[in-house]
Amino acid sequence: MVLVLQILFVSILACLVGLFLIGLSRKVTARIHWRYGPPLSQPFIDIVKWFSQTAVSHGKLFDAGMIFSLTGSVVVVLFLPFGGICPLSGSGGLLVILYLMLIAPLGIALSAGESANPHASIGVSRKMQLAFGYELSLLMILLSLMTYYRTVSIVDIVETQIQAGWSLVQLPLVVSGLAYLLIMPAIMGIRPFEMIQAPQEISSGPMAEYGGKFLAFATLQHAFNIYIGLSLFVNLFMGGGSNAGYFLIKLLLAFMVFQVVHAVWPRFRIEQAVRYLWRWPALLAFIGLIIVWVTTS
Amino acid sequence: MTKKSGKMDRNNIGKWFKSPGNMGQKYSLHALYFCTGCGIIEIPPTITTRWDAERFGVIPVATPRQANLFLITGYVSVKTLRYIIRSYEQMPEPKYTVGFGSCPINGGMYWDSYNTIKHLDKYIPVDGWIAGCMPRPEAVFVAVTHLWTLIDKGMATGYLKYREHYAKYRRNQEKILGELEWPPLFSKEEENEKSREKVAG
Amino acid sequence: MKLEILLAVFFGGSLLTYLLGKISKRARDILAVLVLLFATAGITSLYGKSSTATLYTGFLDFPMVLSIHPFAWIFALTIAVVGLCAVIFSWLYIRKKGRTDFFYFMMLLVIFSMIGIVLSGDFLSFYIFWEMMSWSTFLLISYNRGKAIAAGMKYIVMSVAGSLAMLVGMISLYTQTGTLVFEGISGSLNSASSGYLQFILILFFVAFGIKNAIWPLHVWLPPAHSEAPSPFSAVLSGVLIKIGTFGFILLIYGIIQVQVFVNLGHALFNVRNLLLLLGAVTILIPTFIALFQDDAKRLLAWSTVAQAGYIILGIAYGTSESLSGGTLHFFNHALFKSLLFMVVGAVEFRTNGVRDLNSLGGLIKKMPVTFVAGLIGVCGLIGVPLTNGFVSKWLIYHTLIVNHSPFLAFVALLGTWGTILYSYKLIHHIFLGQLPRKYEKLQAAPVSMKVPMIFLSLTVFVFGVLPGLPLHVINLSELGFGMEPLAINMWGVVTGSGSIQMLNIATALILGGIVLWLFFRMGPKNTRADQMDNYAAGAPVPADRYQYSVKFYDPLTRMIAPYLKDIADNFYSALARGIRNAGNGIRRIYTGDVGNYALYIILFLAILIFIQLYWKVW
Amino acid sequence: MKNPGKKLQDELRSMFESISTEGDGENRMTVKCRKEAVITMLSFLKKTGFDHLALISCVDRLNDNVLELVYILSSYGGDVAMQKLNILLKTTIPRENPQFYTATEIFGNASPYERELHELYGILFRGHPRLTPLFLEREYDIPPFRKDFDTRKYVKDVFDQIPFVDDKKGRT
Repeated sequence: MVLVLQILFVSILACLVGLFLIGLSRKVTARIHWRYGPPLSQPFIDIVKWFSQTAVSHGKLFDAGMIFSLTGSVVVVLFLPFGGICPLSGSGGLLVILYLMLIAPLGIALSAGESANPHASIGVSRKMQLAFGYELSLLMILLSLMTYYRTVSIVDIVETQIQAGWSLVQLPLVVSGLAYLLIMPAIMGIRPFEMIQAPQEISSGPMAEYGGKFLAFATLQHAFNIYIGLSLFVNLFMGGGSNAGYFLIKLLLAFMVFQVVHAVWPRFRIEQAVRYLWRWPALLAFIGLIIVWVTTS
Repeated sequence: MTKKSGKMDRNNIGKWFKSPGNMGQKYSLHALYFCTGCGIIEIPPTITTRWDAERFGVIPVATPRQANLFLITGYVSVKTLRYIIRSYEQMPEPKYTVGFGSCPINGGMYWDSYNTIKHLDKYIPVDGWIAGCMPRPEAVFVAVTHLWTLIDKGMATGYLKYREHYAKYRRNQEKILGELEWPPLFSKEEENEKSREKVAG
Repeated sequence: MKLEILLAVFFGGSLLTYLLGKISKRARDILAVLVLLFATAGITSLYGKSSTATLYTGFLDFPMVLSIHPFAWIFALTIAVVGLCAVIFSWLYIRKKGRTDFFYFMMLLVIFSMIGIVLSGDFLSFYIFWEMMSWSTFLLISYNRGKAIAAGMKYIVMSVAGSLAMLVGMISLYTQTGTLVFEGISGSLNSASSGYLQFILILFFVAFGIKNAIWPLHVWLPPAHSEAPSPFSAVLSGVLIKIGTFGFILLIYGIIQVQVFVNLGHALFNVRNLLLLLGAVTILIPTFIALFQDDAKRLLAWSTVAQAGYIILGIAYGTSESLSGGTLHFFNHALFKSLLFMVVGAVEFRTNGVRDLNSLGGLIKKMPVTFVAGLIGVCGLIGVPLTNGFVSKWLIYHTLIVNHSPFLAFVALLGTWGTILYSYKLIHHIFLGQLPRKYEKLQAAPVSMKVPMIFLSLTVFVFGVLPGLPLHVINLSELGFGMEPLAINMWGVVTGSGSIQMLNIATALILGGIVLWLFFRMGPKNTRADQMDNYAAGAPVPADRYQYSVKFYDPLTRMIAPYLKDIADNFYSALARGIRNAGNGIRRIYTGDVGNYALYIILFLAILIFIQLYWKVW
Repeated sequence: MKNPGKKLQDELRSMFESISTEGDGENRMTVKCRKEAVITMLSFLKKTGFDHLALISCVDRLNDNVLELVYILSSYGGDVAMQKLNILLKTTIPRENPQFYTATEIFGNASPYERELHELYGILFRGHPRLTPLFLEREYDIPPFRKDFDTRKYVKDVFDQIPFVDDKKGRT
């Protein structure tokens, strides 16, 4: 019974945190643009509005893909430790998280493909290429972590960090931490790697044909995506927090770092993004992996 | 916010629970970024730093599917009318249109031109008008607040009127544009059944 | 059920199908399926038993031994099941094409010779069935005439080279140990020197590597797959590739015990590291090449080469978990890869012969069941949780990480992301996007094609959620090899350093899906729009031209292209040219008129005399 | 040289008969000639360096019942003096079913201008590769830019005939 409560608590809180962070990001961007910006509760208002509209659907896969992608995000959230709680820590660990993280983009790709709109297909192909770009370094970083802590499960990594201090400051892991910082905007899909939903170029990419309810689901998926990216970083590199309060503060801290970058940076083209991702972060991650491999063999 | 044009009741939680649909529509008007005519030059200053429209929840969006506010900015030429009708029909309901500037109202300074549409109201339903030959961003905000009061009173029902009298609208459109490339949005029987249920409901 | 009766029925049945075909086509189809049903039933009845039956043949009094043990059982069952589905699939597929009796006869011959290899207990019968399989595969690959014959030629040349290497290996084993039976050899091999063992390993590595399409020896596979008829390429890439895997496992775990194999030869430059390296390269390069392909079957062929790399990694790594991961991946790959080939075959059947990805699109509206089967196959290929590909890949990654070799794990994980890219390209170009007008009146796949596809998709799901079933059998086979089995339960693996329980992943995903589906049904009902009512900046949607599929990953592929010149293929064609020129040179010597030959003899004698005079050799 | 085109004017007058050229000081030179000479004049001017056809426009002279075509040429090549000079080549064609030769062989960029004149003035350019309408959606019996086209009457006939969509709230 406690497990069910934990699951409900973590998933609802993750959703609220994600939406709050989107509202905060619009507010911070506005403030940086020297204007007032929407209230912090604007994403909640948008979702209420979207649910009061009659959306247009292009077929069963169009709906099913959307639900499949949001389910993937929700389930990933259950595997990530939230402060002290990790509802489904029993099974798998980082490898399972990695594989569950690919359900969300796959779901959106399928439903966007079904909308028979080339803008959506271009957006999805950009999403796949960008994912392939940052996965190269993300995999090396996670492998260096797993070999350094000699475990696959993320809960153990958090525990060892609580005693031994943040892994960002452990000597062999600093390089990997730096590489992770460089690819973080790409994982969360925020500027300078926002070319997937570029409203000006490909009329918001996969979301070109999304109407009322689908936009609500897409925003929720984006919220979960931001939460997952941040909580993975906080859990793996910033010690994860012994209780929920610490965890949320660290989350906010990490979020502000990337939010400021998001507010002022222009948008990369997809070749520039992949070339960049395969050059500097990949180099750092590779060096990090070698260091860890040598020191702990 | 001037008293006359309706107060901003976004933080009034009671109203959120009483009619979430209306409140949601009011405080998250996503405008379709479609430059129909000369008026579009007024939209960028409206949404950027000096007259920030985002504080009212109004942001430009790329495709009609994501929009619920259609701002017809400036004069409407016969050629652009075809694209306006297509975009309007692709927007999900409830949707609101606002005629921006004097040209959509009655032709404005092009009142006697052979190539512009005089009364936009004959082809698509329009919920609100902003007078002025390229009205200023403050006028856009007045229009938005007026739209709020219309939505509150339930009078911003252009989309229902379009659904009810679709045959008339379609005939007017075909009279001006000749044969249209897309099938009628609401087929005959579906439309009657919907309007009957609307009246009954 | 005795083994020899089983094999007798197999080959008798296939011959009978050929003859019956002359009388009535309908009866032949049914008989082919009946024989295969009998085969599957017979094999399943042998579950758990491990018996050997030695039949004395007159051939140089080498005993022909047939043996069944849990390890061979899992291979045999997969071959029989995939073969059964392929034959049912080819009922309608082959009907319109000519020489259908020949096709069925060859198909059954291939399937039963593969089962023969798996059941053989000694090298002689192993070699006989091996040759039978190679030849029938060649005939089936070149079934479509035209370009297929060149592909078949390429295949048969390489597989003959492989079997010759195996023959040399067998003979040297015989001279070394005096017997050809596997138990006998493994018993008396521990006295052999490590250099000799490495020599044997290299020889057999060439033979099994060609069949298993390891990176430098994979050249025959893409043309063979894309030219072969679809039901056969389902069998070819589903199971036939894995006979090389069976050979590797038999050799490494059966004959040369795995401890011997692991620390054989020099610490760094030994056969195990060579296999691991080639396995890793086999995962990466074909995955990138598959991104470029525009022909559906060629894309799947390159994906088969890539997935074979995972199995090689699993087997060559040597721990019990990696062996079970590799074997489980073989079993899963056989299921979802043959499923994918059948999906492409069904699409090809309906659009009579269109395989080019750029001219298809939107077929989900016309062939929904085929789409669902294709989607499940692709999810299995990627390894989405709840499908069987996930469990076997997790096992392989887990051993690689825990046993401190992160670079191999990195290559394998990166291969997965490449798989996602090209498998989405496959699904998107065929089923999603805009339906061209010429396919408006396309019917769905016929029932005889839908049944095998639905069955295989169900197996992909069942073994994804309940991986315990195949893992239990693999544990039995590991016991047979004398290795300590994995701690498993019905839902997954429970090892010390990280366990995987499909139960909570499955419940989380399914419950989450239901809750979100209810959440989705809140609010007003959606209106339905067809593909023409689409956003095109206000303009009407242009028919047939509103699909983005040509050069789908162009920014990425443009970056990778310069590094992906097919080195292996150029090497072989250079080799072939060199041999042909050398051949020409020698041909000129035999001019045919006797005068020249007399001249050669005199010249030769003169040289001999000259040597004798000068160096007085004798 | 105050009147830059002096040398060019003498040259033209010597070459072609019945033309009148006069420079007006601000680097503009108008050349009037018969409609048959226009095509040869254009190719001659192009050879002497006036390789840029800026515009073809048309003036509807209703009272003397004639349509006046104006070709505006300027020069990028040639010497600096030449570059300052703009040539306005004028000719007149009758108003009833006006026809003329196309200039697309000499100046490739003439085709949109000629399509526009065809659509708005009704001038038929013989030899034009693709004389399809450029802007207008609807057909007009009198081409709209002609002076005898009464726009107010047209608006009254077409736009005002379309009824408002009457609504229960009594909006006409």
